Amino acid sequence: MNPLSACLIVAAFLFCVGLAGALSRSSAILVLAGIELMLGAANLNFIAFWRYGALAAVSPFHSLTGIVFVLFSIGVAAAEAAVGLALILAIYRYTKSCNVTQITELKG
Amino acid sequence: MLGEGIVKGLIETARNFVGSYVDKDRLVTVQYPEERNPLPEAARNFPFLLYDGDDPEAGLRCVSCHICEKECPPRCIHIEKSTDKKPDFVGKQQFYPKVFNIDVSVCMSCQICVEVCPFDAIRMDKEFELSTDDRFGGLLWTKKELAKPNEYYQKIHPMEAAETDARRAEELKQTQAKAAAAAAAAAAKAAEAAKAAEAAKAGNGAAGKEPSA
Amino acid sequence: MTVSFVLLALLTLSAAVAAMSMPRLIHCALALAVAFTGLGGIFLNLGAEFVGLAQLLVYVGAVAILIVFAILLTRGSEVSMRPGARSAISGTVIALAVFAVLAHAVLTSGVSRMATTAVTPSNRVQEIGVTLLQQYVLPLEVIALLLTAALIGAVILAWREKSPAAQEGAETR
Amino acid sequence: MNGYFAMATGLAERVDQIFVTFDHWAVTNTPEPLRWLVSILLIVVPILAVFPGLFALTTVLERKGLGRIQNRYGPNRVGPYGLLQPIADAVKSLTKEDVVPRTADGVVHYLAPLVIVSTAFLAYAVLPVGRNMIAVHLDAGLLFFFAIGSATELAVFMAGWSSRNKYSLLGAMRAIAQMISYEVPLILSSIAVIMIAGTLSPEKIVLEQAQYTGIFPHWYVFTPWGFAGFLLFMTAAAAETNRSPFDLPEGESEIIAGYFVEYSGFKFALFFLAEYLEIFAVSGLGITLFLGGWSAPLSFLAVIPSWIWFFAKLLVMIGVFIWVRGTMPRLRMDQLMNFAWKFMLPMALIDMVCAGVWRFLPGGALWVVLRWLICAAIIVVPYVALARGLEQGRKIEQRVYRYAEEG
Repeated sequence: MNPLSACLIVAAFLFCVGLAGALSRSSAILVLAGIELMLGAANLNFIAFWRYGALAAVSPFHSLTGIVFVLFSIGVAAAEAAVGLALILAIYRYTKSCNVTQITELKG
Repeated sequence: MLGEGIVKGLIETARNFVGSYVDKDRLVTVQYPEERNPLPEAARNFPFLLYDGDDPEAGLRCVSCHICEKECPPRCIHIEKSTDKKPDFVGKQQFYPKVFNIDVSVCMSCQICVEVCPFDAIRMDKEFELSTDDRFGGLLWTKKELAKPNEYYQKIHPMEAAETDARRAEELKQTQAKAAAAAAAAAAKAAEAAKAAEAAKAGNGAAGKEPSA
Repeated sequence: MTVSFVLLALLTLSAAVAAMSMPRLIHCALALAVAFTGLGGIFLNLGAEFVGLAQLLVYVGAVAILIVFAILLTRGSEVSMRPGARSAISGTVIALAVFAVLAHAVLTSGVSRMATTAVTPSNRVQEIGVTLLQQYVLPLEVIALLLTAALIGAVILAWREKSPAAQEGAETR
Repeated sequence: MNGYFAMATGLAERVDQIFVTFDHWAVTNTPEPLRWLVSILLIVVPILAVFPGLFALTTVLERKGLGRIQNRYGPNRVGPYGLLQPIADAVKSLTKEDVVPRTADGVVHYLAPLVIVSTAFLAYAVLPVGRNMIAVHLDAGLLFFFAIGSATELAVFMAGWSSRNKYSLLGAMRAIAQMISYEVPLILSSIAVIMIAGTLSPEKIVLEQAQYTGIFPHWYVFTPWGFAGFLLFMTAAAAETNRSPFDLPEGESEIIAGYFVEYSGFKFALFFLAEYLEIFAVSGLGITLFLGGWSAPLSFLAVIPSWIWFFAKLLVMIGVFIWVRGTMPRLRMDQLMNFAWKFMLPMALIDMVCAGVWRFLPGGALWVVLRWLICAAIIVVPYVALARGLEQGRKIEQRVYRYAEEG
């Protein structure tokens, strides 16, 4: 196992931990936290490929693609967290709960 | 304009800062153990016992009447009366306290003992540096620690002491006068008796001059 | 694979597991912050200085705090996780299955046999800035727009009409 | 004559680099397997020794200074001029009982002071305290500083929440709201410097400023945007470190002591230490960004070692903090938020615009004056407008007592 695949395994495990949390926890906030963890795992993949990938030594332009993508991803994750938590607050104010199993109004 | 007040305030505090180094009058703090403000005349905290003369045993004014012990609200005074008697300042034979204890950790400085004492034997002290490392024994004052000369009283409470002294001098004078009168009366009586005896002896009943007091 | 990488990976993964499995929400949030810190540490360990620090700044400084605030503002809705709940078991099973597939894919693909370079590729901050503002200027602007929209959207969503107290809560974020 | 001059400058150079030379000597003279340890220790130990020492000194100076501002003596009993007071304080806090509330969350309660102190120490890693004297050569040093600084918010929250005390929770929430609000102008005002210097590395920012025209240095504080940025930065820094007049999170009269009510003994001392360490760190960053770091204020004063200049500037900044603390009353929460979002944030943005204009205006002979005037106008006009806007609707009215005047 080389460093790259070690990083990828760690990222995969982190992703799965986030996935398990998002699927099994009933608090909406923790679901969001799980999604953040999954995004973090994806970022780790970007960084791993930037660090060890084949493109690393090719050209200065390509060499920074991984980094730049992680930066964008962090920005998107921050925006997602802000809007997601604002949504949770709004829902909480309406239903007095942020348990995802109880918010069933749109159920057919 | 925003910031104007801030600058004004900063200048004011800077002036205080510099001024406190230049002008000693600005610093109102009294550096306590080295320098201390004089206590006001009426300052008081815990009682002490007065004695006249030089001997704290012989001159102690207290006659062990127990009034202060009974009046003391927190009951911090403990007195044991003597069996024998000693003469007080006017020469009358009085009991004296064999034991006189005040627990100043209990005393509440109410001054009631001073108010009720008919013998001007107990007064309030000004001493306030009483800290001790012995929690129980150190603050239980016995007769020896409590007894202080009248001169001390005159020093700490001059006005009060003058008033007390004047009263006691008057009392002394009155007692002496009474004693003198009594003595004179006794002498006159004795003289009269002697005269009568003489007269009886001489058979001459001429009345003598009254002795003046 | 160095010792520091292993330690950081263990820290990150155990904190992540804790964050997803602890009964109290606040503990989850704190463990999540630790996991994010560990992830930032891994980035730093891999030589991505700027990204690692940005990760710390955004995730620990902002997202974790945001989550903590949200937990405190939605108090009383704390639902303790029942370990035997159906969703917990099925979620864990699904996640493990996904992990098995991913691990299998990683280990059998050409990636794990690839020769990796030992030197860290250059990533000076200035170069990142130049790349962002030349090659990726359009995505950057889009991200800026997205963040602005998210900011305004979050404020409007969290705005409580009646009491002015909510206004401050919305503003702080 | 020339020879003497060269010798003097050589000597000054030697003294300036004395710590660097010692460090190098010590590392090269240790056996190979221990080298990494020695080189780490030589970085960590001075930081762990110097700044807490400075903290001890500052506690006395602050109390004495505040005393003098209020026409008091301040501590003057322990040791000469009361200078040994911190030792007495340390002994006291070490021997005090460590009380932990029964309902507190033990682990988090225990970790909070440790986290806050360690993050406060980490921030010093990127502060250049002298020429070639920086712990870690990070290309993104400023980002590191702010990233580490943002971790203190979480530690504050941990302390406030784990104590199970409504005052500490309130204090923590106040602190976090305040820190997040003021982090924005703090970072934005330093972005102006980053734009001009073109780097995130504190070392290079200082090197950029350590040049002289004639005898005058190129400090950023001597430019319109730099001056405004410096004031904004230091104001935001005071708020970021919960320093008076922004010390609402620990307002004694309102919420007792904020998030560390339930801490006693040495843990409380750790909070106290962390607070001062943050003040030093952020002041040091302000010095690095705007006041030329370790560079001498006039070119011929460069014979004095650079680290002396850094610490002299730091002491001046601490003095100013004490002065401000002795002057201003505490703000109200709404005033605090209004100030952050309605004044500091727009001013920081305008400052960035001004820095950009400064950067791209040509630097010819005539343009020097013109550039100055234009940039000053960019700063002053919005300042006046904002100040007027803030003051509007803040007329002092006759207070109406709802309950007190009924009876």
